[in-house]
Amino acid sequence: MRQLVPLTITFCVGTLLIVSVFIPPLGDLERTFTLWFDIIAVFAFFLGGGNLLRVHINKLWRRKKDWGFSIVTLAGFATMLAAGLFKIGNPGDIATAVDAPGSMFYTIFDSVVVPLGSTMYSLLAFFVASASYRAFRAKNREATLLLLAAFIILLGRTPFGLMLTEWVPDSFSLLQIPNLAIWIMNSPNLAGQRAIMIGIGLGVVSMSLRLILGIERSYLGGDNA
Amino acid sequence: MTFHRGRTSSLASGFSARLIIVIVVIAFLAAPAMWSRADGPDIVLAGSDSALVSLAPVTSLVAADNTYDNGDALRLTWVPSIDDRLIDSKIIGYRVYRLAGTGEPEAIADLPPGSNQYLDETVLRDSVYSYYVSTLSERAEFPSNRTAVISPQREWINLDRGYLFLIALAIAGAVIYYVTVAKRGKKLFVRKIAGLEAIDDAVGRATEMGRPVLFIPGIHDMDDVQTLAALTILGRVSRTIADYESKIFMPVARSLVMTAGREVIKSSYQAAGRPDAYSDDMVNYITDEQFGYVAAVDGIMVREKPATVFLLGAFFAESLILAETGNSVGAIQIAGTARPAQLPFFIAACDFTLIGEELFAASAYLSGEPRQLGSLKGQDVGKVIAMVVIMIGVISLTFAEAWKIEFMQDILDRLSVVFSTN
Amino acid sequence: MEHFALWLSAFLTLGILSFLYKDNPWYKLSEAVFVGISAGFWFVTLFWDNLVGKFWDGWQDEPMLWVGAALGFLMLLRLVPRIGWISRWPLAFIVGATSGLWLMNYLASNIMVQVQATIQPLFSTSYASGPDAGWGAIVGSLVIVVGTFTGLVYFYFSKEHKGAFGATARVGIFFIMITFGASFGYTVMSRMSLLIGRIDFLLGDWLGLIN
Amino acid sequence: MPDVGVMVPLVAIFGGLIWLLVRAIRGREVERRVIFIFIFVAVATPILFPITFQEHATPVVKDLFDRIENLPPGSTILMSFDFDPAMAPEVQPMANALARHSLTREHKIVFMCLWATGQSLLNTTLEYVIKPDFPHLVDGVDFVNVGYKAGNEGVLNVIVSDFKKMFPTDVNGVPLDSIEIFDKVGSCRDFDLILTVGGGRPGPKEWVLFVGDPANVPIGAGVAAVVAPQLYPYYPRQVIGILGGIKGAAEYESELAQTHPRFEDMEKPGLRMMGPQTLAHVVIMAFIVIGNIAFFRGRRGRKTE
Repeated sequence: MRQLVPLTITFCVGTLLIVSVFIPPLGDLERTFTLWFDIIAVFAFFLGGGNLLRVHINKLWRRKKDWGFSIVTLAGFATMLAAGLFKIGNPGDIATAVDAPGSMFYTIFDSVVVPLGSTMYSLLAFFVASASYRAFRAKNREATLLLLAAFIILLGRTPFGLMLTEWVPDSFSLLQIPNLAIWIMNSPNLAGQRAIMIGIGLGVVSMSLRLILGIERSYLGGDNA
Repeated sequence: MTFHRGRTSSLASGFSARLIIVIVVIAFLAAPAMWSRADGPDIVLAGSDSALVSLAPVTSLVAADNTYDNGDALRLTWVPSIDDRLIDSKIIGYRVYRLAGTGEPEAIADLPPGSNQYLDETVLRDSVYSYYVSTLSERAEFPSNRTAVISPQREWINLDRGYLFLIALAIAGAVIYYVTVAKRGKKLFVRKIAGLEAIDDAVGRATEMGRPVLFIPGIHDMDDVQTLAALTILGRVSRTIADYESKIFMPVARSLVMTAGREVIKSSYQAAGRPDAYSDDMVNYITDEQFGYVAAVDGIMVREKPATVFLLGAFFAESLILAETGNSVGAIQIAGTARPAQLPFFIAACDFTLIGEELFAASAYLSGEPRQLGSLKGQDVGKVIAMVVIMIGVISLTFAEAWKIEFMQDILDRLSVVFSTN
Repeated sequence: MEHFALWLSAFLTLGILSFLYKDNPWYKLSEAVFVGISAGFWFVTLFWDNLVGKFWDGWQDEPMLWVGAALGFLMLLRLVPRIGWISRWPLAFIVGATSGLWLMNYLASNIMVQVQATIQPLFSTSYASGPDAGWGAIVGSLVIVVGTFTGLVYFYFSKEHKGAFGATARVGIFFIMITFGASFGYTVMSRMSLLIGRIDFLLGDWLGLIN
Repeated sequence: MPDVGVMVPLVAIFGGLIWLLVRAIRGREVERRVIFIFIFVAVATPILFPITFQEHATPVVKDLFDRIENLPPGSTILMSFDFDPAMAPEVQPMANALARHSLTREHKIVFMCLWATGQSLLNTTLEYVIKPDFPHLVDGVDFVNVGYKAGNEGVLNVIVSDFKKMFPTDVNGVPLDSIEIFDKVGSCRDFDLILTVGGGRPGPKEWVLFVGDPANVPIGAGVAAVVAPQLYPYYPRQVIGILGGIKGAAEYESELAQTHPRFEDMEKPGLRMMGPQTLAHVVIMAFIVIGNIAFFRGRRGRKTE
């Protein structure tokens, strides 16, 4: 019973959405269900946010390792809630958008979340370098192809690519590294992308069917729970 | 549960697969006859005289039901004013008027010169309307004849999507067919997938080292199929973890995923007969913010030093940040995503990577259950269909272009109709 | 105030960068700030956009939204241990909706569009211009067709990769590897510009070393 | 003439690389923090002490340049700013170079945005590029800013047949009907060229699908490096030229400076950023080579053990 109801819900909702593609009167269903999803997500946040509070208050209470940082997290969370829900410092009244420029909410976002986010993002530059050092090694044929393709593209994006191969006659201009780089992007790269994308499409169709038909129920605790 | 991986194959299943393909291909090529329709009104050039002072109105104005909708649109077509074809035309545009029932005319749209159609999506089903279109000059309007009254019709089936339906039926049908075949006890072969074979060892390693397993289900919410795929795999992985008595930790970026993840792990622990070992603390919500989440997970990685890291689901720029940090703490990493742009980073920094389709196949493969393996076989039929269509298309297009062979062009036209998506 | 925001930004930026050396209190502080503030930010955003914007302002026109709210409420029943299992119902709804929705979407956009895009002539007179004109274009279109075809063979699950089939699959994985190498190489470039942006901020906006 | 400030870090980088190479030949691996330091120095040095490289326009860039160069003076160009501040370091240099080039050829430009965040970046271009470089040009006569309209592809769908329906006035509230440029322009069909600068969605791809193809207007694109590969299939038929990433911007800037000497001394952020970019690329390539040497040495060492 505890599995039957969820499985039935999944089956009905999934089938309805598939069928709605072919039946115009059901065309609005997708939008309705998406709205429902958005609303459910807010309710879920009460659980998520509650969990965040619980974890950090617990850490603080028990004086676990690094409990001091929990104070910072809790303070940040509370400040943002207060600033946003009561629209502190918003130009105009409560009716203006919560993220109107000039509001406390917007200012904190702009001077804390934005720089932190883009710095975290910029760490990629370092990790790209360390990953290339380690991963691009001619261990076998596959790895060698990976290495060669990456190397040619990298060369093609620097002035050296042209310098190295400027002597190649124009009738073989494809072999000039910048052109070769573009060719690799447009042909073999595109082919691989296509195969991956078609495969993904089939994988999604098959997995969705398994879920809708209730064959796949590992997320409900497997077959005998 | 029995495992049939890597052993049996069968002649009969190969034959029926081929049969399905032949039938499907024939169906595609033959089907258009079944619902070919004549589109649009006949185009008749209006022979009205082009006066110098006044502008000619539009002609052949027809209001028709917009097909395959819920009865909420009407389509107008007309032949533009003959004056519209002059080089220094005095026409500045057209104005569409609508009369609802017996009411007053109401201007509903202004259109630029050269327009010859309009889709009115503001109508109600079961109401009647008629229309006329005025040709506009700087100073005056020159109305056309009114259309007959019409009311929008609701269609119950979208015949425009007939081919989409056929293709869906073919692929989904193949999946369901093999699921039933497998259910009847026929053994199906599925090849080894290295990344999935490694899961047991990876979890075992965590147990031996006494360190936790870290499971990252991507940064998208439950409305992404990749997250669902990650959760189905979580079901299998957490079952193994429960059996091995390892520890699992799963920080998430969405509250819904937290709830779902807890449900999955809890059920797995129950199924493994160790409900007491489960705790809600295994799954924690961090923050919805992409890089805030990444900052926290990076911190968890260097502090907890997990022995095994799973990175399965929807990943974006953070893929490499997470994978490199995991690598730096010496974890075995098994990654998988359906985002082609992020796969190279996982290939570079992880021990095993599930490439696209393998991510979605993983749970079925791990279950080893016949019906699930059957669905993988069904997927392969989809691949065969794709390959056959590509072959036929490429050959006919090449011949049609190079040697102008009409028959090939026909095949091609048919294929492009079949595979057009709207 | 603006001065304070600038210094705060710089302080947090350096805190995150310090992680590259090793985990340390400065990073932990930046992380704690980031997590707390961004979680609050998202809750507030969800609250105004979804709960107020989509539900509260919309239910008069669309009473069906109450079903969504009811499902959301069932989610909260997790907090009551005895009937917590009811929270599986909204989850089941979400699983069904996501599966149904994406099944058709992927079928159309990933399978049909990609298959159709692969259908191109192996050689044609129209390859007269562009960076890959001439024989590059001919080889190129051949490569696209062969690569897509063999790539699909690689993903084939229900046949052992042996013999001619295995060789084809191996060609397929070669193409996939070239794809990965190329995307990786290409992405390096835009990743660098992010770092350039941050260093520009530190050296220019903050320290004023760049004129 | 490179000064001491540049030479010291450069010598340090290349000296360091050679030292690591020697270590690699002996079969030693490099710790990742060492790689991080190299990347940081390689990026920071050219930012502090600008190093520029010579750039030649590749055909994809040259095609767009030639189109703007060869349009008869007085042609009308639509330019759309479809990006946000995060993307700006990469694509704003392109927008600036394209605007400079068009105005110096005496074309009329209509500026617009499909992204709300594009407005402030568009203002930056107007304020810091057009005002100082073309003080004689008049807003509303030589160029018009019609601003932003919400609706993404929907906006494109409308302006492809009727521009003024979506944008009845410019940002200052002046009706477009009273602006001379729009005497000739009723819809997107009437522009001689459309330039889109961006990289997300909506972006160049949507411009091609919703405007370029149906209205048969040439489109030129300036895009972030990550998106450029997705655009190549449209070149040269649907998109007449593409500036991809900082390199695309740098190529355009050097082509512009060569053809129009008055721009030789202008600020060239694309070329300036190519310095750190190139140096970082060189460092990464060097590490790939070093990594492979270390790997083969290490493998041989293991075999003999």
